[in-house]
Amino acid sequence: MKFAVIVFPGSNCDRDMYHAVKEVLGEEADLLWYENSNLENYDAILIPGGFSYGDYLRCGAVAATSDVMKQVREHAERGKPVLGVCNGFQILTESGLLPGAFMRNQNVSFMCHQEELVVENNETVFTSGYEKGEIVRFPIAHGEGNYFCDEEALQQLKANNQIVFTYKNNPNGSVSDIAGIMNKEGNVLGLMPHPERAMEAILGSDDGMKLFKSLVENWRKTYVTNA
Amino acid sequence: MKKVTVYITLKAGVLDPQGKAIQESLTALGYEGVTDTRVGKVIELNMEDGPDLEVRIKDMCNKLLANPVMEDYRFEVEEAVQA
Amino acid sequence: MKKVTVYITLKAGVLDPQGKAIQESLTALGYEGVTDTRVGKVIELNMEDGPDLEVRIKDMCNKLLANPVMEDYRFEVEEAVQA
Amino acid sequence: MLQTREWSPGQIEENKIYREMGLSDEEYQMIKDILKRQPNFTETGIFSVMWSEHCSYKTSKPLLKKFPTKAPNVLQGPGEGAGIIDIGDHQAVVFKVESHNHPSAVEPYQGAATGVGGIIRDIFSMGARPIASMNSLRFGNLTNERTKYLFTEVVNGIAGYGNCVGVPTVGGEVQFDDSYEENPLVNAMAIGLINHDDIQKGIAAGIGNTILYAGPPTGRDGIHGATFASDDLAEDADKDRPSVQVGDPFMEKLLIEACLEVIHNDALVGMQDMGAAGLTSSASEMASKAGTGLEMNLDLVPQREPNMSAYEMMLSESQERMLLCVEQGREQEIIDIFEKYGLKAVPVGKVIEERVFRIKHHGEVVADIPVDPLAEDAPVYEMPSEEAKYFREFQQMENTVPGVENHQEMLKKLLQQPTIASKEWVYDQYDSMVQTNTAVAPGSDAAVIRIKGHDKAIAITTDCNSRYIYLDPETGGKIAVAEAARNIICSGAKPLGLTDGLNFGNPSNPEIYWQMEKATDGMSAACTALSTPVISGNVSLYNQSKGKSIFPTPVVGMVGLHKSLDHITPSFFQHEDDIVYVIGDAKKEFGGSELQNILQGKYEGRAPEIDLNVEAKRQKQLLEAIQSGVVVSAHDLAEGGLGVALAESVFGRKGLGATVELTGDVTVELFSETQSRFIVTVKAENQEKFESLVDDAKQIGKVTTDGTIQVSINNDMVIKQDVKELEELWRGAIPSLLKSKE
Ligand SMILES: Nc1ncnc2c1ncn2[C@@H]1O[C@H](COP(=O)(O)OP(=O)(O)O)[C@@H](O)[C@H]1O
Ligand SMILES: [Mg+2]
Repeated sequence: MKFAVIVFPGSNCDRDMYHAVKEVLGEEADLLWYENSNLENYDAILIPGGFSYGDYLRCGAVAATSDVMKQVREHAERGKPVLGVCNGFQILTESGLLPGAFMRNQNVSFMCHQEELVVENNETVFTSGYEKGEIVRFPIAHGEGNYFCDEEALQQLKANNQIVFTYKNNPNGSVSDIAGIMNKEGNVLGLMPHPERAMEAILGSDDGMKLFKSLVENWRKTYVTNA
Repeated sequence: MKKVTVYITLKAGVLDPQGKAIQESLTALGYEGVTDTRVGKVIELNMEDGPDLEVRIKDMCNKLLANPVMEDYRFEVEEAVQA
Repeated sequence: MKKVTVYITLKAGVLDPQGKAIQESLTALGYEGVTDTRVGKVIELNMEDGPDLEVRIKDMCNKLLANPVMEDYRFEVEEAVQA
Repeated sequence: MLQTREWSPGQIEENKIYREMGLSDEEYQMIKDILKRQPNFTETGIFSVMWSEHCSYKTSKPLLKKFPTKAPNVLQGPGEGAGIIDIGDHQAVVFKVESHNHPSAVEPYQGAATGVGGIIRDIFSMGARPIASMNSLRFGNLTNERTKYLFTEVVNGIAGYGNCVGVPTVGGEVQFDDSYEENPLVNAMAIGLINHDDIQKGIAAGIGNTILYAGPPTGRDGIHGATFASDDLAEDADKDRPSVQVGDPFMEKLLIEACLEVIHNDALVGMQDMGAAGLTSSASEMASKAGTGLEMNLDLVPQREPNMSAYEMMLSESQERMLLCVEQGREQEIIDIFEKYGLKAVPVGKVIEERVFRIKHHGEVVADIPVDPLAEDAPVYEMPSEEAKYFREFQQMENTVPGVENHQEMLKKLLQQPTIASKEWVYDQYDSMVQTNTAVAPGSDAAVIRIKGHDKAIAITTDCNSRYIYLDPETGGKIAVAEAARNIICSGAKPLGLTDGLNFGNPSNPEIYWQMEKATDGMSAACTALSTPVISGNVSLYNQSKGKSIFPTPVVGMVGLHKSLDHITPSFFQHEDDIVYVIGDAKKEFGGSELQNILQGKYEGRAPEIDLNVEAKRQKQLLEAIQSGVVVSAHDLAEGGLGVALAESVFGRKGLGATVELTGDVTVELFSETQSRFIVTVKAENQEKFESLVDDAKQIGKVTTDGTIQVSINNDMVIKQDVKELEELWRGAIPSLLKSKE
């Protein structure tokens, strides 16, 4: 499976994401600078965390206006998987690929530590390897991870089973403890915690492994016929 | 050239963690009776004038400067002072 | 009760990385001729009225809301709308 | 527009304007001798910054010479932007510490942020990718409102900058003492990883080669603050010309990526960041180091504000700028790389044969200075030194045991002292995990960063207990180095070397100079004994206000190497029934201790003793034990002694506890700060092997799972305490102090 990791000016988890899929998972992957890139030949798009454009104005707002996001949208419309983590999630909401918006953490501080998450929906291409209700540990590292959407949008998310991960102990004030959501079609996932930082026991958790493995296995089932 | 000032504020009903933090610090500093503190942004910019100035400003606000999910904006236009 | 709006802006000459980034992205979006973009804050709060209102506001600005080393502020006072 | 009023050469001499820029009468004469004429305004400014303590080390040089700086694995000692030590496999680590004390006292957020940015530039300008940073902070008493503000904003500034540039902040230290109330200390350390082949130098070599300026335009940042008295500025200038340097971490992130790409292009000859004294120091040092001269045209320098004078441009400390020397004719290749990252790089000058630093502006030569005297031949001063009176007094005091009535209550108190309490409030705000190498995050003795693709890791720590150094600078200097090494050893690594941040008061006070002398003597002795060369450092003097100096604070930033990932050892207890050992006996030593602070509200008497031979032996034996696989956890004893160390060992370990039996004086056993001690756990089956490897280890108890700490001394139960309650006090102390009102 071939992954594209998009690098915006100011992305800083790009190499971590690349390491996770390329070195740890052992799949094909490329780091793609946001300008003049062609996403045509990739099976999945990863939008990494960091501070695109310094997170000036609003997190992810400037990156969301870039040309490459038009390609990401097309890619998503064709049903191919897109994963945005942390700043990547913020870029997805800012560009309208996912509903909602982000505000400063409830305590207005940046926070970085491991959090326990609940897998709310395991019937997705990203989470089929987890049990429903399984508790996993991913690191968080954000200052504006406080997910917001209005009541109507929240009802929609719930009705369509779009809430994929919630925090066990909500650290940032997110509506309904939301840590990760997907689009209605189920192929675009955004989450604030970092699965790519939870790929090796030496770093404190390898619970993120199942997420990437699910993605690869589901892709193989659909697209690789020889096996 | 026009000087454009855009004011961006959180929509009513959206909780404002920053406003809340400021209000708490004010209270801790002894300023009693401060309520409903909200924090927004002001963006000042110089723009070329033209018949479509307002349209351009609204467009900029909708596309980039404000996030309609949680923010409202308003703006003022005045003559730019020449440097 | 009064509604107080405090506008906080960077002093002239102080680098404004945020303003610069916004200006560049506006240009990238095709809005030519946008210059001198600067970003500041608006803080709205409700305060109890009193003869020392102005003094209290200035005090709050100097102590907490603005950073006198690099920011200027101004404020407006109006009647608070009762919720 | 605003214009600096510039004095004529004659006026500068006559009205002694140079004094306002920090130059002495003798120094002004030296400049005249060098130039064989009177310096003009710009030249006087250039000399004043190059000959400032910060750039020239004019009073500290004689002391720095004493540090051992060589070892077979040292690839670059002091002199370049940062030092470099080999870690095998053609890889090396690059590290340095930098102070940003005065800027942080004025504007704590930006002061701290630009401190982080500056030290990170030192690392990548050498060609290394920054892989971690640390910070060493000192503030006044945390009950003071201004201290709360400074502390909060400094931490915000470090987080704001460090998180955005994507370099994990993996640890540091914070101490609180009254001596820092007016003058907080903000020292930042950065560490980079480099392949031997990629090492860059800051040189401007090759006659005719081009000097490129890269990064954002120059503004009037930091000029006024550097050396200038306000009456030299035009009316009202003060108001309109803030000297605060504002950091742009986004810019820095782009600069990192661009520079690390540029080093792989062989058109690059040399590269240096514009740090203190901006264009002036980077340009003149690059030429001086290469044995060349340099000519620069300021009209070509990108400018953020209109009508900047030559003086302003040469002294500006605008952030995130680099100076590069590039092969003539190949400039475009380098410019294109910066362009890709949205950065401007422009030619501003060239390397010349004549060994002068020549600056043109508006078609005129505004400075023409011989390079070497400017960059290398700053005056060096041997300052008078005098043993501090308080020291003689303290040395004559007897070591006594303070009276403690309830040891359990005292343990609770100690754990809530801000210097001992959990620093989670601080490091939770730092992204400590980005780059996915952080094997041991903040909260342990040393942070550990694994090296991808190899079975090895590096350990990093910063340490300096300035209370001991105040009481006895020489002994305290030894302890600072030894403590850092202990923290590295406990993590399972072998110390490689260190960088130092020498923070002192005014050196023209003979007692302060004496502190500097003695502290550096002590540090040098410990460096030799523990085989940790000094490879880089920073000096920050004049840290005093209202006639009160800070405690002498020579911060030690040490780096060690884990030969295998298997050697990484936690600081905390791990499993039930492991045997608890203490290495080294407690003595009646409370001078400078946290207990003394609580009971007397001041520090006096003798600092704890340290025998460097014993220290070296214990460190060596403990490391061997760790490497042979028999040590489960290791932690050094520091502030608050064994009592505090024991508590720290079970915090965060869900349900673990410990039962310990000791003999001796209760207060000494629990709270003495005797040096060279460790608390170690070992599996029962490895008991014999461990004891055969470590001479001074004494079995004191066992790890339990009943969630309590139980300590009996001389068969009396002196502590029986629920761990959860202790842990809450320890974790909550700093947040609740920050919330409380004066
Ligand atoms: N300013 C800081 N920034 C980041 N981490 C910090 C800071 N201060 C303390 N820490 C972390 O808190 C832990 C405890 O610090 P400290 O008590 O100084 O440890 P030690 O006594 O072992 O040197 C360490 O892991 C340290 O890295
Ligand atoms: Mg320690």
